Amino acid sequence: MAKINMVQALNTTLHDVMTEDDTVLIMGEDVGVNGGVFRVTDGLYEKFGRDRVIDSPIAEAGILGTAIGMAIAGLKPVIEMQFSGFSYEMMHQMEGNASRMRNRSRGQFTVPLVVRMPYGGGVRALEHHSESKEVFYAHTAGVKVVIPSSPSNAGPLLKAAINDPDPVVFMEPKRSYRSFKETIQPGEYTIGKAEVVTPGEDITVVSWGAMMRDTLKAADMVRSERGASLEIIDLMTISPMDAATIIASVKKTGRCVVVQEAQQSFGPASEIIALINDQALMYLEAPVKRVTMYDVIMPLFARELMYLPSKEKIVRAIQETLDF
Amino acid sequence: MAKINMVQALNTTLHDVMTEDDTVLIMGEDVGVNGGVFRVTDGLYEKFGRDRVIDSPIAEAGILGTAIGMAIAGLKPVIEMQFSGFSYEMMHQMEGNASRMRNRSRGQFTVPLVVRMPYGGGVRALEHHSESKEVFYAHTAGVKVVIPSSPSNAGPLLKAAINDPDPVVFMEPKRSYRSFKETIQPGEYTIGKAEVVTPGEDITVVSWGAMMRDTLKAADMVRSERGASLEIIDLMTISPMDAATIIASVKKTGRCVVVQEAQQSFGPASEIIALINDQALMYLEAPVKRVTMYDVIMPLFARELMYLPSKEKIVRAIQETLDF
Amino acid sequence: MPLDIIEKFEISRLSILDENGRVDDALVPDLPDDKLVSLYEAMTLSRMMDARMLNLQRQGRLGTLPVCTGQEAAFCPAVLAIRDTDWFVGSYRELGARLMRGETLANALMLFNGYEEGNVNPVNDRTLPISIVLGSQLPHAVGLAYGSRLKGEKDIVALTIFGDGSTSEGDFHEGLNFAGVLNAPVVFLCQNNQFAISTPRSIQTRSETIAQKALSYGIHGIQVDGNDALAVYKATKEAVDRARAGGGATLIEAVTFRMGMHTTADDPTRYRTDDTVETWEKKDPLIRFRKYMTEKGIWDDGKDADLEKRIKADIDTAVKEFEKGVEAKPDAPFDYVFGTREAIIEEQRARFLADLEKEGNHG
Amino acid sequence: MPLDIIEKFEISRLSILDENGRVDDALVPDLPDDKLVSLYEAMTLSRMMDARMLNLQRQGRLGTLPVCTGQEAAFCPAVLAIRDTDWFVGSYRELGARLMRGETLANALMLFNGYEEGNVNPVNDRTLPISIVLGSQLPHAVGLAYGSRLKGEKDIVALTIFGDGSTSEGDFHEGLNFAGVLNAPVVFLCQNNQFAISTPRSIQTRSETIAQKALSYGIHGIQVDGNDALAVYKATKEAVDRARAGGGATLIEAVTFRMGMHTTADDPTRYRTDDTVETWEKKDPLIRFRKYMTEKGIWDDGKDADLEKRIKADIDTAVKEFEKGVEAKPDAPFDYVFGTREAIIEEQRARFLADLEKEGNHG
Ligand SMILES: Cc1ncc(C[n+]2csc(CCOP(=O)(O)OP(=O)(O)O)c2C)c(N)n1
Ligand SMILES: Cc1ncc(C[n+]2csc(CCOP(=O)(O)OP(=O)(O)O)c2C)c(N)n1
Ligand SMILES: [Mg+2]
Ligand SMILES: [Mg+2]
Repeated sequence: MAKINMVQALNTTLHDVMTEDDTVLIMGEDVGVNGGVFRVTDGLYEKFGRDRVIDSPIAEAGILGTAIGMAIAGLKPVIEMQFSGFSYEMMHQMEGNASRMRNRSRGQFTVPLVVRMPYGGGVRALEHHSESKEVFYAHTAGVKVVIPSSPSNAGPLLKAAINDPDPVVFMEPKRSYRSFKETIQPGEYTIGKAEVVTPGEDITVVSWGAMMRDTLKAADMVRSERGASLEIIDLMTISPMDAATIIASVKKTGRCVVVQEAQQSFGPASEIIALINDQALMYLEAPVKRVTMYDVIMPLFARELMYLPSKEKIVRAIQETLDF
Repeated sequence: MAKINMVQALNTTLHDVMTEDDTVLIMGEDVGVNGGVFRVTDGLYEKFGRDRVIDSPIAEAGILGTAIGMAIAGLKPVIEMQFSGFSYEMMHQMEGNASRMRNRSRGQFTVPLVVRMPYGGGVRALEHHSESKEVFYAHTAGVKVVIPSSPSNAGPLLKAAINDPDPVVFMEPKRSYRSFKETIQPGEYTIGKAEVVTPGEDITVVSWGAMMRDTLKAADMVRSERGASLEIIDLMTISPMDAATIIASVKKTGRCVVVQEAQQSFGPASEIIALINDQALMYLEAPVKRVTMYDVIMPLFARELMYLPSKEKIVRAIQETLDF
Repeated sequence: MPLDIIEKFEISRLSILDENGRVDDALVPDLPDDKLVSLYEAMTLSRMMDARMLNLQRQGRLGTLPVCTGQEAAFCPAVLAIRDTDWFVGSYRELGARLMRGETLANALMLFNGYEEGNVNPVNDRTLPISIVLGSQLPHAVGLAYGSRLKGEKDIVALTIFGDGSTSEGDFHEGLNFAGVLNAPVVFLCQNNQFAISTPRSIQTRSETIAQKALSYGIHGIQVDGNDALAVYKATKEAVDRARAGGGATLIEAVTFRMGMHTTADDPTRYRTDDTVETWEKKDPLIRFRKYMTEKGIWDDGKDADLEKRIKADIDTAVKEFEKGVEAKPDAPFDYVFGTREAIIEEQRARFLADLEKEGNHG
Repeated sequence: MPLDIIEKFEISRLSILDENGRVDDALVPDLPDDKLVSLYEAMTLSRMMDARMLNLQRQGRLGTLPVCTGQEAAFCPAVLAIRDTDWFVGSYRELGARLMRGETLANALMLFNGYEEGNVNPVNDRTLPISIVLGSQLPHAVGLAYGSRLKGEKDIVALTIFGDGSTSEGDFHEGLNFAGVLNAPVVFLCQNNQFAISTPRSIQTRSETIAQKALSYGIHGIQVDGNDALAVYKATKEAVDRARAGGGATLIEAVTFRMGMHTTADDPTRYRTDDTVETWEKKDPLIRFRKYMTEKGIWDDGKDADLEKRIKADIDTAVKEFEKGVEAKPDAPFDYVFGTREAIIEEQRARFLADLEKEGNHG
């Protein structure tokens, strides 16, 4: 089977799902004729027409707000925020309505929709095009937050998100869109389940999204350098978080490093540490180490690589935690 | 000196600051003629006129966006979000502009403004009027998040926020607006500093906002029940967080409980636990306990008190942590 | 290449029934007598239930409450102009409209006593719960209308209601613009009751009318006397029929007045004078409609007395039922976070229930 | 009480200089020859720098870049109509306007090479950095204009520029509404270049013009030929003078065309045809303005050649300077999070610098 990149995986999945299920609908800025600025929705407009693939006005709250209505009417909208940095415009529709309609109506109305958004740095972009704010959505009860890391898991996770009964924020690490290809490994991917990518005994390393690549490379380096046995976990669902998988691993290894692209403070790593504190503190042989972006405004591309977690930083964090 | 409640403290401070500094300006929904729905801005319109006390259209992003311009022009806008639950409408102006202008312009333009917003539950309000989402702003680099807990600290903290060179989200625990009065204790309150309210040896209890009241009551109960020595910390600034004060205390006591009104996952308590993990893990004699709201949509008032942290829950958390 | 006029626009105002019950025969919509009567009954029920709930609130038996007395003609006739299968997307100040859509009196009481359960409409599943985030329900209406069409229900429309102040929100702009470009069958009904809490219409926006805001979106716009039930019905019916026929969306500005407080937490004396209120008392929508029906010979004081008696009895029954209290499941909030069972939620539910045992119900 | 027409509106379109360089004498603004020349020079500089930057980007020496060739007449004359002490609140597609405000060529290059330092205008402190969050700068302009007034600078106005697609954002609506109710001295200049990336104006909004959106806010609105420098100047000048005099805000729709790609990441062939582009080539704003000046006898091919030579030299110098690279402080981002020194930031800075030592600069 041919190797494909993440964009192709997502695009194929959308083609398949829209063919199977005619309640699925695409809406967003430049998702139609243009196929999306990253081409994730390429070819859908031609195949499914303008009624199901809608080039919307530039209005993020309008896009989500309208999609909420469509979802209540029985459709499954898959909307795109052109970049996650322009998704804050719809925060009030997400926190105020999408996340609450099921609770507000005691289940009479539900909002099964997917909000796709490319996020994260490392692509030499302009301001607002490189942030990682998954916490905004993860801290919103009633919303699920899913982040794929590879061509193999991107498709199945997107499909699961589309078939999920709840609003799902599906954040796509744009840095991984085309940076590598895979022959798709058929795998079971469920929302709410993290994946133990490689089992190990000495230390647990948790990451997600674009950081998985550097994490895996760093892990290889540490393995070859000192023959340590590392357990690598791909979180994949940020919320609701799969505490069980993380806790089981940390109870086994007693050491943990979390690699997060978001700024340090109030990031997902803090929640992971809090869960470990709750359920596995006494198993810890070293503090859990966070490798993160700093609490600064994400720098423009001339400086961004100095600020993003790097392979080297991850290696050092793992070494230090092993040596603690 | 007469006892006053938090609303009076805030109102007096605004009167004083606007008298001293004619660059201070008030803007928001119903803040003028009506004096604000909680009367925090009462009397300002009459005293300072409609040019400096602006009854705005209902448009939260417009309010912050316009205030950003005013701040760049050299004013110090103190804007009000009528309820924090309607502040998400301006999230994009906060994350996209207010927090970034200093960095974007390399200091050429700055945005010294205060966004006041009543927040939190316990006042039998309608939907959207009882949430605690301080994390949204705390996870935004370039923004400071301040939360007073009493008539005594509300005034000085608001004044500090107004004189601060950066955008400050000033979240007012509406449950504490009128629930108790104090003769104002003159005290030094600086943004970025937590306060050790009562020093102690056996356990550290950290809280902020409306939860401080129940925390202090709970502490008294535990003290009288078992004569334990509790160190109570009022965080006051959520971001940038005063790690030093918390860490020093936990190193001393070895035990910690954090009381947070926000939902459990991805809340400020998680960040506090992460900081303790980073800097004081080996001093911990028990897991840090979180007392929080659950990861549900904040219930309407018939159920809200069952869901908010209660005196009883806090007492149990302290007892369990002491007994661990 | 001079300075050319390239566009011309006009905004009209419709009023049919004046304060003295006189009508413009040329404009009177053809509504059968029984419809006129049921409309009057609906408006009266709204008025009486509003008063009763206010009363209960003042006794501390309900929480913060919005009141809608004086605005009945702005919303009740609009519901008469749509079908049960159409979407109703309201705000929070159209009690009578919700009751016409099948909401029970008991539900209304339950909701304002702090139970989400009160939001569930027992008979109509195309009536959305009250919406409090101003303007945010407008795009929902657009999506509902578009969505039903795409699902093959070609003749469904959506009616959404909101206030004058809500027109300042970005969501108003984005919602109406989407309706325009999607040619969505939506009727946007603005209750311009002159105030947004304390903020008068005059400083909410500088446009002369709300209706003219339709011009920004290439949709239809009209202003109507919002205390004139016949005008509101006619304007809404025309907009609904046009939308159903594929003619696109309409913005209707119904000019009315909030006779009471914004909510029970509000003190209107802080921002408006008694004589303003008095001038509007003369414009009362029920009085003029009753006069009209009496003129027409289909109504009289006897019927009126009977109606009030009947409604009072219904409300009394509902209040009694309400006062029995609800069998509310304490942990219901955990049931409605997600449509799937999630470990982290169930773990918290267990902790919640254990805590409840220990502490007993705080509610 | 009939169906009364209560409001009438008109929208006009201004054009003065046609594609062949002929003008409507009645409408020609009185600009001294030297101003006409400097305007032409500014538009030419914009055009040539735009081309050079695109060229550098294609060589991988700049990052993602928006281009503005073809739109020079929509923004350069507007800057000519305001004062250095007025506020300029732009977007990202008005290079020539920024250069007129004193931005250096080197800065422009630095910014698009990924350095925030390029945003600092060395001579004018009332020119805001480029704004990328669509529509979000409009309320800023309102606040700046209102703020300067309140601070006692009674004759300051603000000019803000944005695109046709940005008018769909809630911030457009809220910004213009605030300008209306605050009677703020702001000129809202919309560059309607027919596309928002791939989205044509026709499906961005259903209104016939962008100009008519002014009617929603009780402010002035006018459409102008955006490739006609004289019309844009005249319309802006009138709006600026009116705003300065306390007459409130104006929305100007400048109808123009983006000759190039949206940004260097965009492929316009996916969504528009060559002949559309060709019809607009005939409308080129520089050609017609040069014809006009030549007609007037204040310009000729010699002058044109000299100008191009001079500009090319300036750009070459700037590029050389740029290629020396910047002395950029790696930890600068830590300097601009807050205006105060915060322990948590300084602790992270120390860690950052230590890491940098170990790894060396990734940039
Ligand atoms: C987005 C948002 N901002 C603020 C509020 C607070 N609020 C509730 S009602 C109200 C006034 C609404 O006025 P209007 O739209 O005219 O409706 P009315 O209450 O007059 O029926 C305000 C400001 C809110 N509910 N939602
Ligand atoms: C709030 C927001 N949403 C989306 C984007 C992504 N984006 C950048 S430019 C653009 C098109 C803007 O079109 P228009 O306003 O017409 O300006 P133009 O680029 O044509 O000059 C979009 C959608 C953004 N920058 N900001
Ligand atoms: Mg109103
Ligand atoms: Mg455009």
